Amino acid sequence: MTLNQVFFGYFAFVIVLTSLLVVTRKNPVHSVLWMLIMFFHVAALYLFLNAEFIAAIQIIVYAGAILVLYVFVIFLLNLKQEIGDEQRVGEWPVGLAIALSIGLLMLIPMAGIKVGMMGKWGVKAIEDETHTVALGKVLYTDYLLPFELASLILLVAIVGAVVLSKKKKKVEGQ
Amino acid sequence: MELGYPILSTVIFLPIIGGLLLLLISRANESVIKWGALAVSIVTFVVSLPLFTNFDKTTHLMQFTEGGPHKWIAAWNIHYYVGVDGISVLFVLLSTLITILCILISWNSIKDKVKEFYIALLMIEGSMIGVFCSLDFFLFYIFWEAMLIPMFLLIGVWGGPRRVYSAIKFFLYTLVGSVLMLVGIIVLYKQAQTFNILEMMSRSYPYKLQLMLFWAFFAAFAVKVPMFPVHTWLPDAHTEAPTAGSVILAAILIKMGAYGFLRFSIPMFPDAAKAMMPVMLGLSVVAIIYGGIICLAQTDLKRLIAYSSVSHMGFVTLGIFAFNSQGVEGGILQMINHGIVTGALFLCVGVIYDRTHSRVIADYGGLATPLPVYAGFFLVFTLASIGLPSMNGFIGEFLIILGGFKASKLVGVLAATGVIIGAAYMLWLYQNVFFTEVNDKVKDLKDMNGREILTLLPLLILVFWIGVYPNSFLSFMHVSVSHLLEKVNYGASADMNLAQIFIDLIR
Amino acid sequence: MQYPDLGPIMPEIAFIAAALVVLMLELVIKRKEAIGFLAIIGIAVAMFYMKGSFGATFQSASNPQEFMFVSDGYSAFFKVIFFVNLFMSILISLKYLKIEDSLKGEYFSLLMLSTSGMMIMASSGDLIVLYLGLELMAMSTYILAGFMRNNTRSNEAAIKYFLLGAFSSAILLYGVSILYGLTGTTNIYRLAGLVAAEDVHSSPALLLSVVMIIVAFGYKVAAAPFHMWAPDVYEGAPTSVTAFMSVGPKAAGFAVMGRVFLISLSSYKVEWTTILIPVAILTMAVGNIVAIAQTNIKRMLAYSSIAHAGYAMLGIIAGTRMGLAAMMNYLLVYAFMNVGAFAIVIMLRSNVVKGDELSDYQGLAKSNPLAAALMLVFMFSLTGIPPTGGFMGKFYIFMSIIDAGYIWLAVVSVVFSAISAYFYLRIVVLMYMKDQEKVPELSLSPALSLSLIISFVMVIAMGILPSAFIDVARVVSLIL
Amino acid sequence: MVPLSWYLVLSAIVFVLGMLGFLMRRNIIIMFLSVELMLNGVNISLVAFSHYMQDLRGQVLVFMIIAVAAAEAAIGLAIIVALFRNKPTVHVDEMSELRG
Amino acid sequence: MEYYLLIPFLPLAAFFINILLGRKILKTASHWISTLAVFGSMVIAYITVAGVIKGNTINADLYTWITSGSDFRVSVGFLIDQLTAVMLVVVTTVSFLVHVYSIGYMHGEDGYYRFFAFLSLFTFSMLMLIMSNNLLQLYFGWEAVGLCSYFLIGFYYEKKSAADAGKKAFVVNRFGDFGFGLGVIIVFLTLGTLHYLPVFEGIGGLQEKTLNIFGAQVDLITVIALLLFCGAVGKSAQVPLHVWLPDAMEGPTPVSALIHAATMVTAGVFMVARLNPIFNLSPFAMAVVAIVGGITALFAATIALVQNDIKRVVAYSTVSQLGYMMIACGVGAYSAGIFHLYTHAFFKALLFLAAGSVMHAMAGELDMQKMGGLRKYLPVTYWTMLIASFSIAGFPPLAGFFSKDEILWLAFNGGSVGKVAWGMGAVAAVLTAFYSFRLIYVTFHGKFRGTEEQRHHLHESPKVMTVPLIILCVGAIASGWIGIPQLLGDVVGLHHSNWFAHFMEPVLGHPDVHASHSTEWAVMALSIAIAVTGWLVAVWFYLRDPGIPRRLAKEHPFIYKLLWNKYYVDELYDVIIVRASKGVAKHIMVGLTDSQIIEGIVNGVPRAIGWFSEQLRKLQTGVTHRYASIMAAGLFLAFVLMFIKLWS
Repeated sequence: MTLNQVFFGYFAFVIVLTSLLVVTRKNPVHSVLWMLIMFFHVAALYLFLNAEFIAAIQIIVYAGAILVLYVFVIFLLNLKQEIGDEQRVGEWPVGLAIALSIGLLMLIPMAGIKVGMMGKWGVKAIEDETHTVALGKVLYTDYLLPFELASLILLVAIVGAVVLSKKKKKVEGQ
Repeated sequence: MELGYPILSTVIFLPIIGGLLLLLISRANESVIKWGALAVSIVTFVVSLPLFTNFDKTTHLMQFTEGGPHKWIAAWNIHYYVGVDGISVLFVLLSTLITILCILISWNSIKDKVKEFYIALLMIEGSMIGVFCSLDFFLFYIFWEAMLIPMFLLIGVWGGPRRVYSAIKFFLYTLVGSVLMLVGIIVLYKQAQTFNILEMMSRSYPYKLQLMLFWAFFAAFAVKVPMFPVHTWLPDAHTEAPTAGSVILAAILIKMGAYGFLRFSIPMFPDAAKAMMPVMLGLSVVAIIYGGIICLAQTDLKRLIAYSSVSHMGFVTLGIFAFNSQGVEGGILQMINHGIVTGALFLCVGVIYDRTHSRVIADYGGLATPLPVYAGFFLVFTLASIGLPSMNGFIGEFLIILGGFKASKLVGVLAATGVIIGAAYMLWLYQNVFFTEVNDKVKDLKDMNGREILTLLPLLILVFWIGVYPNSFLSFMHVSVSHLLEKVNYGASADMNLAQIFIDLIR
Repeated sequence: MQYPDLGPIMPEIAFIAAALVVLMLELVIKRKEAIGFLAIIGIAVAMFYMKGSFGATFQSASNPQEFMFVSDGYSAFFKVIFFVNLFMSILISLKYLKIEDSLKGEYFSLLMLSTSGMMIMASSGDLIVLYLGLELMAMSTYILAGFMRNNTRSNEAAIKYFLLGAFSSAILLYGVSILYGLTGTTNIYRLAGLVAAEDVHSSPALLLSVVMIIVAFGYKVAAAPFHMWAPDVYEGAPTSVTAFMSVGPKAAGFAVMGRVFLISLSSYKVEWTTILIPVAILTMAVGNIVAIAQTNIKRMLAYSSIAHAGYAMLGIIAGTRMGLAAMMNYLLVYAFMNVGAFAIVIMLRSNVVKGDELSDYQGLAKSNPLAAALMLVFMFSLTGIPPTGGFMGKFYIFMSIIDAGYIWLAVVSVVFSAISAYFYLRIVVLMYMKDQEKVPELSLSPALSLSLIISFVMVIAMGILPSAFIDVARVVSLIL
Repeated sequence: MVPLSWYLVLSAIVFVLGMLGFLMRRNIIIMFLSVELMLNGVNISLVAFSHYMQDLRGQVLVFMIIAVAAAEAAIGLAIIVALFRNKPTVHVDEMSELRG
Repeated sequence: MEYYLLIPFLPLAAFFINILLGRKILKTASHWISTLAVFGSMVIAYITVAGVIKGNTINADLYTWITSGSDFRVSVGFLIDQLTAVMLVVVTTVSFLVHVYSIGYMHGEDGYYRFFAFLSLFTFSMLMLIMSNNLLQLYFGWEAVGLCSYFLIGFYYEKKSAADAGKKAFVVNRFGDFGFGLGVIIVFLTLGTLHYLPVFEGIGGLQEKTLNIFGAQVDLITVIALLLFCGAVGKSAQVPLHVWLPDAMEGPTPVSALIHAATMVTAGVFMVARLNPIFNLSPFAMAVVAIVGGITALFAATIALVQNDIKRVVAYSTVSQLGYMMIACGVGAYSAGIFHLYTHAFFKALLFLAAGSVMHAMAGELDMQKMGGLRKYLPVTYWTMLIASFSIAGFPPLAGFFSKDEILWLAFNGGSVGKVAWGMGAVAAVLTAFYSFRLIYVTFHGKFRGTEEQRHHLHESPKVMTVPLIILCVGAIASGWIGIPQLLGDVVGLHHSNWFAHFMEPVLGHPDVHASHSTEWAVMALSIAIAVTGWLVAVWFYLRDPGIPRRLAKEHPFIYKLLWNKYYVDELYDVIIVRASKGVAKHIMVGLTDSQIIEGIVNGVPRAIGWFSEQLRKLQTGVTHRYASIMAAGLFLAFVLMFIKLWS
């Protein structure tokens, strides 16, 4: 077993463990925190896969922005009382069974995948340009359209957030 | 043949356009609407008359055809193509005539949503005629289905107490049947690559396909006829519909099923039709007897007549599937006859229903005393329904039984029993309504007025016209029917040496 | 560095620009109806550019094979459907939102952004673009569903739609990732050749991927058993949004289904039909059968829309050019008739009457014969009775499916079609054959009337003179 | 060298755990988190594929997914906030006014 | 101009005039139209008959009635030969007399115009029947007379029994027509035509042909003959379809006289005679005809013994006499049958009209037990009726004697079947004499047993009624003289002994007689003895010792009840046909198949779908997890399906 594999084993173990904790903790705040740990480990895995930029945004965007948003909302909603309630839906065994069977069915095909054709961005090519530059090049040439679209989606998100969470207007004209 | 105007399109679309024009008339002007509808229907009838006078009886080809090469939906090779032959021409005339009578009989009885009523009626007329004229299968199907909508409304809006149930039942029953036909049509199209009926007929199809398609079409046509196990919509629909609705149902609409058999099932799937002959004959006989006997237990005037339709239409299908010229011609003539007679009977019931608002036989009795003229009319139609010689029913039934007997002795014998049963229930009905002591409820009723007499008179004349000189109608069919039978590969040779064949059959 | 040719994508650019303008102007314009009008101008502008965008792809300079965006007749046809849907939805919204006290400028820009998402989906040449278009459309629709934010039902609709939508996107992404892993590309057209390769074709992972993609698309078009959200969301969302949602995202879903299944996975047809056929049957069954028990018209129309998804799916299953044309034609008819029906539903919503219970329709023929007559036409069209467009649509679908050899499937679907008559007829029965208890006060507006006129005329026109529409659909279905 | 299949199995496990959470938990926020888990599962496989195929497309997709996830979180949380104002609960099974 | 066309069409015109104008315009003057029309056709008929006697038979088509296919062609046409001529005389004469009689009898009735209209229509139909030259037109007339009979029986339609009787007559006849119609069809199918002459020519070629009926090979001609005979059984009220005729007495008496005695009911006999070339070729069918005739003669006579209703007695006597005619046809003595038909028309019409006269006097009373001693009040009626009774009983030299004697004689000669028939006929003859005189004695002799009011009302009928009685009485006496047996020689001076048989020979042929003159004398003597016996018994029972009948009834209650209830045939039919079919209709068809089975499916499927819909609806709980789980389950199932597909 190479060192790489040992490290992978560690990260994988932590990722799975924290994932499990995320979906089982009663207190949403705890879940968010376990998730944070998981995100760091995922980012570390990305580093293994020569994807430094992705690892960075995993931490910056996911951990830094999204999760913080979650925490805000959780505090905003003040869910103290809810924590004491039953956390699983009544039919949870059904959900469990279905999810596990899907998981079982997925494992074998997933493990057996043979990758398709090779691209030109080998480790060497990326290291030559650094990952950020490489990804940037691709993003701004071939993937310009998706990139722009992503911005549009973010715009929608802004508009949506404003529209939906604005406080009730004082009734007009009365 | 040159008429100066496209006669069939005019006859189809005049009522439809007339109906649309009625939309423009204000709801308040009821009398304008009525007179307008009447005018449209009369003009349509007059316009359709050249079909009778100018028809060339010496050819089996389609006549008065229009729009042959003109494509309607090019992508699917669909044409607007109409025409009539000896089989269909009489139904067009019957439709135009019956509509006038329907408008007349509804004159005072429809008081609610008057405008919609007459529009619906004219729409039905247009689509009915369209069904009989279409030479494109797709066009045919459009008219066939389009008719459901106004008919559904006619039953459901202006009908009796259980109208909603009956209307939905009618609609679903017929829809289920016709969607299966739709699949059949498409499968046929896949084979023939055209919807042109004449071209479809000129091809031959593999036996298995024929069989499959025969049953697909059977679903649609048998429900419409209605044949035995799928007849139960008919009593409800006939009973609950307003008079005009019952008349149209009885006189025209249920003919479409039998017409469909003649126009499509038999010429397109001759082998399957021949193979299925015993089944069809069997179902027809069951319908004749079952429909007849069940009449004996009816307590509702319209329901009884409705069940009698089942029996009479059994004769029609029997004749058609006997596959000999007597049977088929008798069948066609019987369709006309049944249209006239049952239509007239429903008109008659409408006359009395307007006065009493009751359909229960027990509410009547002794009507002949206060309403002698009415009794006379009803009597004539009753007797025509029984099939008395010199009236139209006899000619049709005799030819059918003759044809049926030729096809199968047992079937002929059983069908003939229908004649006995028919006499029993119709006379029972007549007796209970018109004879015996005068019921207090009907003592002071007024006899028919001029409008009502005018409504029934044309049918009365037709009853005797067909009965005494049926040739003026039968002559339309000869060539077309013999052509049809040649197609079934049965007619021509069988007819020429019929006695010999029968003796061979006897052995 | 070469500047890419923006020609193919000009309609989208113009349209999105219009959406942004609308979003900005909302801040200054007080009369919100004017914003609706602006949105319509946006449609007109986009339509103007669409003329020049035919038959081209938007691609990067570096790799001509890696185009992201296809502007062909197929997508153009769908864009027309989206525009029709948007246009009609705007027309029916104006009065309704006023009554609901939710008339805000963002509403129109969100409708437009959602529509641009659909346009991108229809035109996507790459799974990445497809995903983003889908998300753009979906996110806007989530917001629209919850637009009446003070209404718990609207909130509930939004949350359900959102949760399940996110769930299905995750599944889609997993499918896409496997496809990517197996082939090394995400381009829809290049996938076609790669999937056909022996070792990819026989890989069980491909099955996994296809199933996941079917599930995700099935969710978007509300096909059973992934339809469960639809009735709840349709009922809870503002009625005008329901009208919008029941046509647009569905059509967009079919657009991408057509492209992905018939191009990328065309060599895998035997396998995906194995799933799609049961799904289609189940969809028709659930849609038509459960609709019978409904008492709320929006809910009933939701089930009806599920059922219609089943019919449209038959076009995909046929897998031929004809099937595709049939599906497109069907969706166009469906846009008109469904929005028309919703227009009537909206018409019944007044300050006093909620208007979405079936019993509200009682006696409509008496109090408002015209509205009843229009509803009658729409109902019969949805049932598929000639001479309405609905019939022609269904006919084409059945024709294509039979042409492809699935006669039994056609029989099954016509039977369901007959069953559907039962609940559509119920509306007609209520309108025409029941006595009225209260006189429903209709909220008419010129815009609403216009939308009704358009849908009525189109439904009839497509029934009587379908040739033009069919020919277009046939021509543009040339992608195969 | 770590084989690709390890990453893929890991991604599948994370994905399924996310699904598990989604199907079992009644708290909306945790359901959101579960979706994020599922997306992370997808991301792991995409980055792994990308690496092993020496192709950046997968990473572009991951980039997009992260952006969309952010947007999704914003909208989703906004919806929750709006909902919570009208009905103070985060339990999704209590939101079943619409049914049948 | 074919003047003979006026014979049927004059009455038809009268019918139309009366039915259209009678109610509002003609009213009580309606009889003029009809009577004149019938008189006109009678005159023309006589002229035509004179022509026939000279040998000018007519066979001409008027127009083609029905064509179908290349082979089916039937015309409306007329055949006037010797047989038709006899019928013409009978029909027009009796019809005319009845018309005249009805003027008095029906005076003041509601629907006076209607009565005459239908009487004219009947005359028309009957004439069409006898003048037809093909089977289908015969069938037309056949049904049309039935129809008129229906109307006229139900003339007093407000009385339920009258309406019922009319319906019964029609429906029972339909049973017969059922067979008749099938017979016509088989004739067409085997011979390709329905016109008499070609049929008669072609029928010979069918000998030895058989028909396969459920596997059994049956002689074709026998089948045809028997089916055609079914019609005759119905129309001529032969056992077992005789039940309608006694009930038909609900109609006005002139109708009974015309339709149910003289003309329509004899149509069956006419038809068998007309189609004799067919029957002649089937000995079996002939035997059936003879035996049915014999049974009918005997059966009806026994019933007539105990009936009290004056018209019913006469009606049963009619049935019985029709049986005689059938016996004649069955033994091949068609001309004898027709001869009896012809004489019977006179004396039976007379009996009915006289009975009508009695009723007229008794204000509608029909029960003989309430009459008695009417002789002095109704002398004309009494005497004419008495003569008619002697005639029917077969007293020489009255008309009935010759015709009946000829039948019995020829039956006696007709082989073993004929012998049996003769036996039955002879017994029936005794009974005939007995009940005929019973009628006379109970009605006209003894004391009046009616109410005081009735006695007050008793009076002889007006001239318009009695004159026809007298004319018919002349017929009852003298009409037989044209057929005096050869044995007695040419008594009347017609240049031919048994002129009638000679006249009919071209059409009907004549049976071979091999017996000696002495046998014939013996049989004739026996006939007379029989008649006298019957008469004497009646005299003894009803004039000498009126207690006997009641004692007999007491001693043999079973037989009495059986006869009184007409052998329970009506009740039997009621159970096995009327009730059974109504029961089937009500309980099985309406109650089970239609409402339960077919409607069960028709309504059950939607109901099942509705139920299913409700169940599926419950799946939609509104809980998001449920939806997600179902989605995921769908995903899972799709996987499984795919894998199964892949590895199968």
